[in-house]
Amino acid sequence: MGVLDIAFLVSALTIAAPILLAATGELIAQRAGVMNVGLEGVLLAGAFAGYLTMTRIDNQALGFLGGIAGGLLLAALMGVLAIEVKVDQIVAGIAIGVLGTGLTSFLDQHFVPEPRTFTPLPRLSVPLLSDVPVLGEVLFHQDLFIYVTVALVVLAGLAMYRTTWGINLAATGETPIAADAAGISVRGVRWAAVLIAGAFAGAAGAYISIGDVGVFREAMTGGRGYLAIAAVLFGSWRLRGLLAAVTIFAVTDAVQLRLQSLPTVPGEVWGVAALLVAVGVARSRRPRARLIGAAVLLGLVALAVLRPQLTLPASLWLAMPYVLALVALAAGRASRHRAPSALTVPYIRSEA
Amino acid sequence: MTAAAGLIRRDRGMPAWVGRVVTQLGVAAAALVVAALLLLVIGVSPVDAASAFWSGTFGSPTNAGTTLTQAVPLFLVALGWIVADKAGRMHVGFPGQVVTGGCAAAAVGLHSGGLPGVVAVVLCALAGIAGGALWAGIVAWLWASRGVLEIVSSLLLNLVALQTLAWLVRGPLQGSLDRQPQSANFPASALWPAVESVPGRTLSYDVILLPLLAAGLIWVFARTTFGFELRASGGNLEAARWSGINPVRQGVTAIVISGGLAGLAGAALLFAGSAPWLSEGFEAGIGFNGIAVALLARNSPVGAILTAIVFSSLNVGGTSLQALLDVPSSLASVLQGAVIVLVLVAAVLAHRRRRAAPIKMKELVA
Amino acid sequence: MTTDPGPALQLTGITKRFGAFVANDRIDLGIAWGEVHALLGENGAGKTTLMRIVTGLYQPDEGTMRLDGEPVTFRRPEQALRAGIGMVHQHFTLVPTLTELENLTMAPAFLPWANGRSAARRKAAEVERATGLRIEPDRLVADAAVGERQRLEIVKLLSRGARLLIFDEPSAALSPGEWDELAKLMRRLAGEGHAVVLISHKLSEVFAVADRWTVLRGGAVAGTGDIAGTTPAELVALMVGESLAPRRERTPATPGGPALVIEGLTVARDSGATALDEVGLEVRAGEIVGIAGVAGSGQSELVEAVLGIRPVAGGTIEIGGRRLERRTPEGFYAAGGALIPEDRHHVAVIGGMSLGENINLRALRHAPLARRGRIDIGAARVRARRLIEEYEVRATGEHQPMARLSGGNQQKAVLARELSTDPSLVIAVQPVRGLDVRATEFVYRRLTEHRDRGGAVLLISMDLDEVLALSDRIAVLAHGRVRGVLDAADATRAGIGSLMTSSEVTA
Amino acid sequence: DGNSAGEKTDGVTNIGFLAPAPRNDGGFTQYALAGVQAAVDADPTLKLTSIVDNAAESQQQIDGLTSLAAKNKVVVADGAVLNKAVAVVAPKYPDTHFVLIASDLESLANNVSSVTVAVGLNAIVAGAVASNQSKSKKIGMIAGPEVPSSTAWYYGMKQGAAAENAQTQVSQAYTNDYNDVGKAKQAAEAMIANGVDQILSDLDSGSTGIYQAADGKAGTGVYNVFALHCDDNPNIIGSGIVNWSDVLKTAVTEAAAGKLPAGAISFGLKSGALSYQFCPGKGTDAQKALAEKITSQISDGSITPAEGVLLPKPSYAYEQR
Ligand SMILES: Nc1ncnc2c1ncn2[C@@H]1O[C@H](COP(=O)(O)OP(=O)(O)OP(=O)(O)O)[C@@H](O)[C@H]1O
Ligand SMILES: Nc1ncnc2c1ncn2[C@@H]1O[C@H](COP(=O)(O)OP(=O)(O)OP(=O)(O)O)[C@@H](O)[C@H]1O
Ligand SMILES: [Mg+2]
Ligand SMILES: [Mg+2]
Repeated sequence: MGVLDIAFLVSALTIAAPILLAATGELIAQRAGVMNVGLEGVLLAGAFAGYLTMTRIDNQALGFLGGIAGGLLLAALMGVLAIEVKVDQIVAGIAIGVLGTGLTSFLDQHFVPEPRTFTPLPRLSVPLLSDVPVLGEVLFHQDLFIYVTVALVVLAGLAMYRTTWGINLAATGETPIAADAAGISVRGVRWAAVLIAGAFAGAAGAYISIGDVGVFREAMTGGRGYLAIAAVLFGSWRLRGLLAAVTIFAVTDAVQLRLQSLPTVPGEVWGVAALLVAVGVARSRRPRARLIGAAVLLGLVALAVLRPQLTLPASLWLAMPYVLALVALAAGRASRHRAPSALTVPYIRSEA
Repeated sequence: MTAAAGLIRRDRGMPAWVGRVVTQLGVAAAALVVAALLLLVIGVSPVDAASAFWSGTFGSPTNAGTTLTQAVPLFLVALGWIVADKAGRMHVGFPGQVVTGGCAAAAVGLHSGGLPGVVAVVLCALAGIAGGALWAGIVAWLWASRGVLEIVSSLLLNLVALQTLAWLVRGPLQGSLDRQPQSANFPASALWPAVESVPGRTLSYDVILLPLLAAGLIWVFARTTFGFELRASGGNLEAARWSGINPVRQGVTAIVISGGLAGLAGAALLFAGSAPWLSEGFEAGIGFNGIAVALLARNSPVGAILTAIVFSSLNVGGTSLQALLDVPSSLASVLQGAVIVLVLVAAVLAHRRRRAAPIKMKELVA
Repeated sequence: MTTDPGPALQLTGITKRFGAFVANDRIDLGIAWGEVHALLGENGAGKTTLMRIVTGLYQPDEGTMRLDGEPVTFRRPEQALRAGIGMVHQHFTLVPTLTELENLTMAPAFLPWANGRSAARRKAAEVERATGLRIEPDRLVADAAVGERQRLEIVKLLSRGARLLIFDEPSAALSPGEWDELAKLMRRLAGEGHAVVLISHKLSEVFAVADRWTVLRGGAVAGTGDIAGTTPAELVALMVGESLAPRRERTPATPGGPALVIEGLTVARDSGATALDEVGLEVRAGEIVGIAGVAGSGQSELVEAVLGIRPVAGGTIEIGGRRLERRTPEGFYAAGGALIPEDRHHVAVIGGMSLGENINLRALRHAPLARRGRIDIGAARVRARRLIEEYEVRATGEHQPMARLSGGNQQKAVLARELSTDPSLVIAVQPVRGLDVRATEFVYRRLTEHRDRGGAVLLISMDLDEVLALSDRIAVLAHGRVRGVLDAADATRAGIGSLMTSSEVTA
Repeated sequence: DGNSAGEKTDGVTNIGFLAPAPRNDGGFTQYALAGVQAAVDADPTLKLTSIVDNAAESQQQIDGLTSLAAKNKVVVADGAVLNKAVAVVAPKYPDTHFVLIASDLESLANNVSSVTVAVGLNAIVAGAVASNQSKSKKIGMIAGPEVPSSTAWYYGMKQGAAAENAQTQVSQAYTNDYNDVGKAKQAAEAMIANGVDQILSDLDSGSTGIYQAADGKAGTGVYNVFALHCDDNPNIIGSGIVNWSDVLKTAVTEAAAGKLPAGAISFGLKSGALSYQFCPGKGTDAQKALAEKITSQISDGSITPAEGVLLPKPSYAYEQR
């Protein structure tokens, strides 16, 4: 028995997928200059709308479409507030978070007083590939949502880095007046980005409810929206960084659930941590960071070898991914990729 | 000269002022209509709801005391945001700082049984300030010396603080009846004094912090070199540096002060409210709501007093709507969200009328 | 050139108000294909505002525009660009985090998945073939020098098919050599049938390239005509409404003790390369020392090192006979220094704060305006008003947000702030950038008076005429070394020029 | 002022209900609410006036209890986590009777009855049955937040499993949310991957996640708490029944009639509030006999509950503010 087995990888992937999709959408919106701190509410809207659709029309495809519509609805409210009325985006996001939580549970109590359960998305095996040992089981025996998420993230990456639209997007978030002067409709780009974020979050929400488990519960997204935002920020507004962040979050979460059922922390966990630190040390250029990293590395290796009867309370394990992320940020070299300059700044032409 | 620019705006002529009030009244009316419609959906009379809301918030001295006392932490967080924002540092670490401030205050408070009241109260407040400031200090250090954006680190630190609290109330600070994830009750001597004449003693003396700190902050920004240098650093960091200000020091100071205010808010939540113990959810969303309070008040300390009271009455009134009229909690939060959205829109519309938009000099390339 | 150029662009009765303030007052203006049209006027006369209207950034309150006889209204820049009107703004409209090629690619995308990079590369090549303007596609704009960014802006407009190009004070950011190139380009564009509008405060430039001129005064047209039939003095009189008193004769300098002594200063660039190599320099009280040199010879590193925001690898800096130990801007100012920086926008003004606060930015932190950390608001207001008056800053009052001032008036506010602190040493970098003629004269007079009162001035400028006109001694900086120090009396353009471009061999 | 607590008006006794969880949590809160509703339905003089749910934070709990107390004769506080809030509010409303659910505190105030069920006893039976059912001799429990009522299930299972087979290992996992289905699924999958083949779900709607994990791994048995959910999933073996509805119905009816004594009232195996039951067609005869044997051993005292199985009863002196 171990911690890092196949089921663990599958579990990490399932945890990661909705966060990754929502975070990718949010990344697009933030690159255009709109931050929605109420992403949690948008996820919930998607989760509930998908579930509501399922209770009316028992069809998973339509359920997901319903979820997307729900996400779009709240995202559109964000768009109206941030792009048209030009209110402060942070308050708007807070309001959207409150609204999303309140509305979904209110409507749930009203329209679906008797909770229903649906069959979750079935796992699909990719022929041949799913027979590859370990990797096949992990990568090619998943539900459709996970495949679609991967495809969408790849597409989003292509759109952001390989198309004119991606350039316009970056320009809109960085220097809107330059985009404006080049003939790009700042409003148009921001609206598109906000709606894409809404659709992605709606689909991710629908996965959390009808896709993964087939039920809806009040506030069932359990903070995944905040994690998605944290992933965008921690990833320095780049897709690669975002992927790394979501991986860290999902892996630690999956490890945490496993560690609780074990009496002590197994050596392999320390080993993996040591590996991560080693990679960090190898990449770091600052002598002091290397020194500290090496010391930590030594400690972890000692823990891995000695396997002391150590255990960590669950909540402290849950704090680990964020601590890790902070350490990584502090040790990393000051990146030139900073926040988009116009993030949360409404564009008013006469003031630019 | 207008050292108070941005805090106090002068308007020329009445019409703009009148227009603003008219707009705000209009939006208030819209908020009421939306609320009434929502209530009608579930078959609750809006008139009953209004009276339940009123009686729950300001209908009796007891309830008014509760409403005002609960406005204080919101206001403190709002001030924290204003200080950091004036220095150009956009951190969102208030939930975490409220939590760490509260934990530090609780740790001290739980052991201050033998101390005389005044000493215990002051010690707890100081511990709260220190706890919040220290947590903010991490954000400040990461920003100043490692170049980590404060919004990123503060967001991550919030999550760490919440988990730490979950651990503390199950581990070192656990001390409740029934082994619930709660601390023991704080000794009565450590609780902040309350106004005797209010029945139920719901009005804690810390409400005097509202006018005091608001006035103090306005004065600091407008009339002190410290406040001036802070605003200059926030206005244009490079220009401040080139003119002999140390904007990094100003930024660090601002973040730490704002963390201290949030930490004090954490202490106020625990020691001035009617629930004198540490529990997992004690932060109750005031970290983010405090930001909303500040932003809706357009970063004006005086405005923040009013918005904090409005927010706190939304919370308190929401609970009394549930208890008195059986309005579901979900609807109460829908109402809250709708009111925030409408107030936001009102603020912007009123502002547009004034035609004196704040300037974000987003320089282009040069 | 066509036989009958006709009015390419005809403005009739254009009026623009900001609140109660009238920035453009019933302006009539005709611009023909094939001409370079100079738009002149004092700071705050409304030139930029008018051109922003022409390019769709602002909407006029009144008036009409006709392009080739057809009435047009532009509600956003794109519409103007489609009609062939483009503008190179004083502050470029480029995205610093993108590469030059990506900045060219940036355009409304009809197919979201299209990648316009290769098309943009082709267009850039076409523009290069037609005009000789060359960009470096894969360089980040943030890494490009100012002149290179300007070139990119022009390429951007040309590749988008602009036929009427507007340049807002283009030379302010350029070295003389770069200006010459730009001037040639403008002539060539006009020769090919384009129309060019040039906003400039330097009459020498105007007379070198323009065919026609229009002068704005107080937001209204004060006159228009052919360059051939006018003189600089006439234009100046139109702009300022009176003729300027001739510059006073310079009295010879009477230098005192050393105010700034730099010895063996070695400083690295951001990239790590050497910017200054064992530079030695002395500025004495009562003299103006000019530093001549092409852009990038180490001037900005010198300023930053003296100010104390750039680490030095070796050497000493003394101000007022005292060696600066912990070098910080605070120390520099405390030692009696003052600085008029080159990059006003980024490092000198705080756009969100009021004019008064900007003028008092340094004074507010010490006695007499502040005592024990407390500010005397009344005194501060009085001081700000006095300086606004004295330095002729055009503003609605000391409360006006700095960002709402015209470029030249922002510069005047910076001058007021720096020269009013009674400094012993003034470092002035391009001090008249963006200033109109009268303000330029005013600044020159101020610097000279400062010298006459026994102050020291270090003048750093890319404009050789300015250096020659103001300096008592001239140090020539090239490739991070001082190539020679000349007495102004002996200095000639040719002599300095040969030192400026001298290679490593001569030392 | 508080002392004018809701009296009987027109012979009607008003009842208020406050819970930290959502009212439709598919578990603890919902069963309790059903019990209150049953009491109200059975007696026309009782009226459930308002429900305050989602009161997650102490201050809000106090505010809610205060508002309810002013208007109702009986106030049900549904969850031990409300104990402190009740201790604050109850003394101010001596005419209102507070029924604090799932707490066994003796003396909060003389108008407070702490009503609880010794769930840990049931856990002993469930642990023995699960241990017997387990092939891998690894069983587990998944709960929401780590609170005494959840850990009681763990310790009880441990004791029961040890009684059946000393080799059986018992593991525990907490998702920190009774209703997070996704987390529950992950936790169950993790346990199954570690070889656990019998899982007890001390979750509300989160249980669905455990069913789904079990579906993916044939032969995994699931045990519910509170009620039988046999129709929800074929893997369900049985349930450690905790009849909250009956307990609440009794408590509310007595409280309304003024017959519920103050202090702690604990329901156990004898009252029928607790019982272990198999799903139809599940459980061997030997297992059924085992369950009966353990139950009677607990009842006659030959099995004494180990530490952590019963809720703690600290002596506690509340200092009023
Ligand atoms: N001076 C101003 N103050 C406040 N808001 C402004 C101002 N100028 C423009 N806006 C707002 O900016 C938005 C876009 O402005 P405008 O109508 O000038 O552009 P547009 O031509 O519609 O551009 P596009 O179609 O590319 O979005 C509008 O919502 C308008 O209300
Ligand atoms: N957005 C604005 N709001 C208010 N006033 C403005 C605004 N933009 C410009 N002004 C005012 O309009 C006047 C004209 O400004 P403009 O920038 O057109 O001058 P300019 O002729 O380009 O001057 P300079 O030579 O200094 O660049 C100035 O007095 C300026 O303060
Ligand atoms: Mg201009
Ligand atoms: Mg429009």
